[in-house]
Amino acid sequence: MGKSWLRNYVIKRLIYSVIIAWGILTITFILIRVNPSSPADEYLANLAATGQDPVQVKAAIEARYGLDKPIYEQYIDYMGNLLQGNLGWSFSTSMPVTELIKKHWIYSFQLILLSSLFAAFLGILIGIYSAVKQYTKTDYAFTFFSFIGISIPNFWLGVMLILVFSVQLGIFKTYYDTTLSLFSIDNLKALVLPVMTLGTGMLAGYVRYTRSNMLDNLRKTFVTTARAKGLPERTVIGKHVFRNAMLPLITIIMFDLGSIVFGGAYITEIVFNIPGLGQISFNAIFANDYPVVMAVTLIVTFMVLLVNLISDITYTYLDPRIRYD
Amino acid sequence: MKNELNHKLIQIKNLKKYYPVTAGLFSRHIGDIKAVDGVTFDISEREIIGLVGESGCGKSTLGKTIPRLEEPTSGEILYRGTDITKLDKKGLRELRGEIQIIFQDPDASLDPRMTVGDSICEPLVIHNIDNEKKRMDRVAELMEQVGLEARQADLYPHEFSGGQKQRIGIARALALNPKLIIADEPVSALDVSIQAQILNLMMDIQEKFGLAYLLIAHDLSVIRHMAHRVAIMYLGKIVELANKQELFENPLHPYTEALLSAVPSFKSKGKGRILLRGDVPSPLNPPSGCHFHPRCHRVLHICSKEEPLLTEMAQDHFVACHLYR
Amino acid sequence: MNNAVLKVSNLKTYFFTGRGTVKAVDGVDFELRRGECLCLVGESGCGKTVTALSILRLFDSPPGKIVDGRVSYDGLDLVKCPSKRLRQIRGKDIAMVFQEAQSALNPVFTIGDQITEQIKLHIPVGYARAKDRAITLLSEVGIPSAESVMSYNPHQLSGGMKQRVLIAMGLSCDPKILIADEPTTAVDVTIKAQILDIFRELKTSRQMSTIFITHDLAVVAEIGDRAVVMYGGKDVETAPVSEIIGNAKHPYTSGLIACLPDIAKSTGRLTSIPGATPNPLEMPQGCAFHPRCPKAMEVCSQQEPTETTISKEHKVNCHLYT
Amino acid sequence: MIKRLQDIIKKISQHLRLNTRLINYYWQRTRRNKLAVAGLAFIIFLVALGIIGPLFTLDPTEVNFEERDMPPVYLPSEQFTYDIQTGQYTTKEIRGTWKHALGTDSKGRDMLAMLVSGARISLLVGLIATGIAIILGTIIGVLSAYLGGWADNALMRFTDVMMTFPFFLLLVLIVFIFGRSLAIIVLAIGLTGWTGAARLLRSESLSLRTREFIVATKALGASDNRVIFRHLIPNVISLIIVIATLSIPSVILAEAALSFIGLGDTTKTSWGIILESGQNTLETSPWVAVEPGIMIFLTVLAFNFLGDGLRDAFDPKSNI
Repeated sequence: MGKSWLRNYVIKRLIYSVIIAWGILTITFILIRVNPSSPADEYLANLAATGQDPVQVKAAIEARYGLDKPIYEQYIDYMGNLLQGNLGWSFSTSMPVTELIKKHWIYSFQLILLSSLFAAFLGILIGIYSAVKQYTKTDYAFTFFSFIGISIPNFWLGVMLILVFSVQLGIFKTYYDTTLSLFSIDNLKALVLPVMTLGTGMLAGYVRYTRSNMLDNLRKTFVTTARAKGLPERTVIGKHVFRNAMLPLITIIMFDLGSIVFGGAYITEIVFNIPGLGQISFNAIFANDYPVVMAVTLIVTFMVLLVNLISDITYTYLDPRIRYD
Repeated sequence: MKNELNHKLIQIKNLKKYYPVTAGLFSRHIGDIKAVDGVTFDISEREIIGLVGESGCGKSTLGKTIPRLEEPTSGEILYRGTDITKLDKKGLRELRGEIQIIFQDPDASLDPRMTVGDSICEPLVIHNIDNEKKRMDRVAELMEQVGLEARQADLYPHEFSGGQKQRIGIARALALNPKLIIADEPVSALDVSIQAQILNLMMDIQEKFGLAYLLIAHDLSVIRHMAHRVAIMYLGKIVELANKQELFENPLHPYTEALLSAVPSFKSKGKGRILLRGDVPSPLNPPSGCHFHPRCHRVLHICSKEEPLLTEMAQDHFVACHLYR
Repeated sequence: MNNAVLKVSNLKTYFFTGRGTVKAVDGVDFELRRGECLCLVGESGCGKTVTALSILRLFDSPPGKIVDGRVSYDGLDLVKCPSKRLRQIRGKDIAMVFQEAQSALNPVFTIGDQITEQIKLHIPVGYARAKDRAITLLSEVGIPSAESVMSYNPHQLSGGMKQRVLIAMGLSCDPKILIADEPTTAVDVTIKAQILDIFRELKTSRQMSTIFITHDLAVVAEIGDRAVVMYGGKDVETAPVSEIIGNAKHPYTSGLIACLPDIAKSTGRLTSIPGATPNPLEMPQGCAFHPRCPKAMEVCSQQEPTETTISKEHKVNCHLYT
Repeated sequence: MIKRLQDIIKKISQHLRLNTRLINYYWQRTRRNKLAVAGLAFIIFLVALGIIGPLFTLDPTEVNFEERDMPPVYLPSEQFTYDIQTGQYTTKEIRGTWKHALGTDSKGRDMLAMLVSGARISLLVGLIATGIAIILGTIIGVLSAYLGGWADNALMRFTDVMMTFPFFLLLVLIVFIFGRSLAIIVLAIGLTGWTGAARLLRSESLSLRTREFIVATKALGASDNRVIFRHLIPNVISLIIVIATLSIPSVILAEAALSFIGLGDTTKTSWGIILESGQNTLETSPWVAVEPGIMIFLTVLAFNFLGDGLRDAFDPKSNI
């Protein structure tokens, strides 16, 4: 019964995810295509100097990218191509969108991965410590700092970090150096400030979530049972309490992983000039380069849905209560 | 007394309440939880009828189905001859003044954001009885009748103890001069010394206002003090129904016997107790034939095959058991 | 006296909360004798559960703290002994069974994990032996197909079954003392009878000393040897159960007995104790029971009563008898 | 619709007036949390600053190149100047004047005046956008819970889509396409930020619907209207207040982030706009970026403190 239940559940969720992704793509498509300006405008500015007839040029460009067709036809074309795995052609960079993404995804990926690991690891540790030492000075201090962490605007934090560590102290560069090889110490060093910028808010959030979840579970009777068995406090906290407190944390960490891609990471990439997906989609919006915007939206949505699915499945494995419902 | 009992207040005929259960990819209907499964009995004017059963036997659902707080699946509920199940919205509203409920958890049954005076007054407002001034007088009168002071009307529920909150619930139920009060485990959430106060109060107001009670309980000792007649319920069905004296002195159904002997008492010291095997089965998948047969200490061959019907064995003593065919 | 296995004297456990000090246990004395079932009786908030938790120092600290008293077990004062030593006693010498089996079992571990964890902690055996022992224990408390239940998670069992699992867990290291905190309160009547039967069985088969906490005097009458009646954080009357039922001295005890709806007799109004249990933050002066007491005298509101000996086995804290 | 809304507001205010004692009770509980009180005090100070502050400060839009890049009084700054005649760089220490206590930006505008008028704008943005989001969220959440069935399903699936949407990308798209005016920004944040409130209010209403006091009211013969307006809404108001308090800071942050990446309304001096302009002169006059950042940070912190304190005060289980 358990197995077929899980299969049904995954199928249900996948169908559901496809529908959500489709909804999001459609909204994005409509939003971006109601925009009166055209990607051809960019060319026109350059071509005006060469003396060609702007009207003709515009028409030619629009015809080449299929922009002269009615919007519903463009929509059908786009969806048709998408189903064949074709993400289209980027107008502003003159390359296939797939190529563009292949070139840039790694920068976002490393930033997000490192920030999440940093935040989750440290946040959970501090959260547990704070909960176990509830009502002590250390706990109050951690709680206070976690408030500061969630309240500090991350773009401002980035600017302040640059101001102190790069401008004043000269320890780090003020921007991210793309010439560094990905798996090098220098690259890690270059990522310290961006990871701190993106990670601080997450870290503070995890401290708060971990602490309150640990406290909730510390009050439960099964903790008293565990202590009454004679278990050492380490086992009581590390095994009985943490295993229960971890469950909601998984959902939150996973949700963050999905949603920060376009909250904090976006701005962090701009502050430190990191050429990740956030940066290119930002440029694409300004250049009316809708295939890129659509592609990035698609990727982010896909990531969010995938991560949610993974977190739900993990949850059912870790929490036996859900498995049979 | 005898004479008054002959006026039927409520007649319930073959009442059923099923909750559908769904599963699988397309939420297929795979069965029903038969919470109330063909119940027939009646309540006379001024009668206290006890409804006894263990958790999950459907006694609370039955209580909520009578004033249609749960829509019945099928069957008839006649209130002084009119079928409640066929009433329209307006008729139902009027009826609900006549039938009131007292809940188990006095804490949950009062709106925490309303003063208790407003809570007691609310039925008068809903049914548009009296003007503001007269309503306040009535609230004061009701509060005194249940042993509270009128000046406490401005307090909020969190300022009262559990027993006092239950008194407030009773005052609210009395406001519309109902004919029937359904009391769903009215004292089981209270301390022992408070239980007696509330039970005495309930007996006083029953006599004073000529009420009928449907007293739902999991424990026969409370019923013994209060009820005129007793119905025993097991997995959605009534298995025995008799006058109190008759039922306690001459229990026929093996389940009733077991229930009677299970109650701890000062004298018995657990001697001669009938111990039932196992737990109450799931109402989604009840055992075949007589639902009680897997736990029965006097089980016959036929019990697993055929369902016994509720039949009158002695005068006004009904039992559903193959032992008495 | 020398057959006392546990002696609690002048135990005081206070909780220091933001709104004031709650004197949950305020000077409790009793002893538990070898092989007996001692009942702690009282209503909610009387301090019976905190008393039990205090024996093994299991209450939350902070805010709770034992401010005074001794718990003597095996030549040791459990109030002051190092926590490492106390942990060796917990679960091994003194085991506890809690009221709500639903929340007393960890939802994310299997029944087998939770029982064998305790066995392996105190007895030097391997997993296989621990598992065998757990299965034996589960069948002993009446769980059918104990072997498959081992791999179940708590939510797959009914309330009665969970309560049995808890009892099996308590018994798993052959404790000398079992403390059971309202094990029959959250279950149905027929299950309650089954659980009481298990306890009665245990008493004869294992000769175990049990502290049984309950609010139900009928349960006390059924399985208790001696009882300690508690009110407002204090023990008000200590006597053999037959004395408590038949010859109660404290007005609170007799009130409790009188107001119990007994299945054996019918009819009439119940006697009731007026008023409500006191707010633990505002305990009445003098005897905590005096505002509800039908026999209250002037001295009751001013002075706390001290222990009076009625007979060798019967002690009461009430001004009526001084 | 509007009449219904007026009705709701009338009923709510009537309820609130009746319940001054209840409000007092919750105030007493909130008061025990010192951080929450500090947060509230700072918010009151900010509101006062936003309302009457501009009367006492200089004109925040007045450009004066004579007095550009003046440091604040607390931070003397060194200025490099290139002398055209001698062709030499000279270093000169300049000190702030009390006329421009918090310094000036690269156009010589007074920082204090800009921050004070920024308080007004940022608070307004926070309040209005949160208002839109909360009203939308409440309507959708409570409706969804109360209607149930396919309506609930449709509303919740729509909420899911909106929730999965990369929030900031959507914001950037909307603001880029429809123009960088403050009105558009506020609308965009309000129209995209209601999903969390809707979810929370739906689940809260669902759990309230089965609570015994709601069943008891139905048993008295109360109409759906009465149940919703006299019992359901008053009981979710505390949750609404908490959600609102905690979403104001995220709105302020979102507006500042938009301004920061160059999508702000440059005709209004919000804190985000000042911060963005300060980013270019980070090396010469860092205070232009530091000061608005501190204001944003303190405001967000104050709302978070207050929201957290209110949540504890409203939670019947918490023992404060």
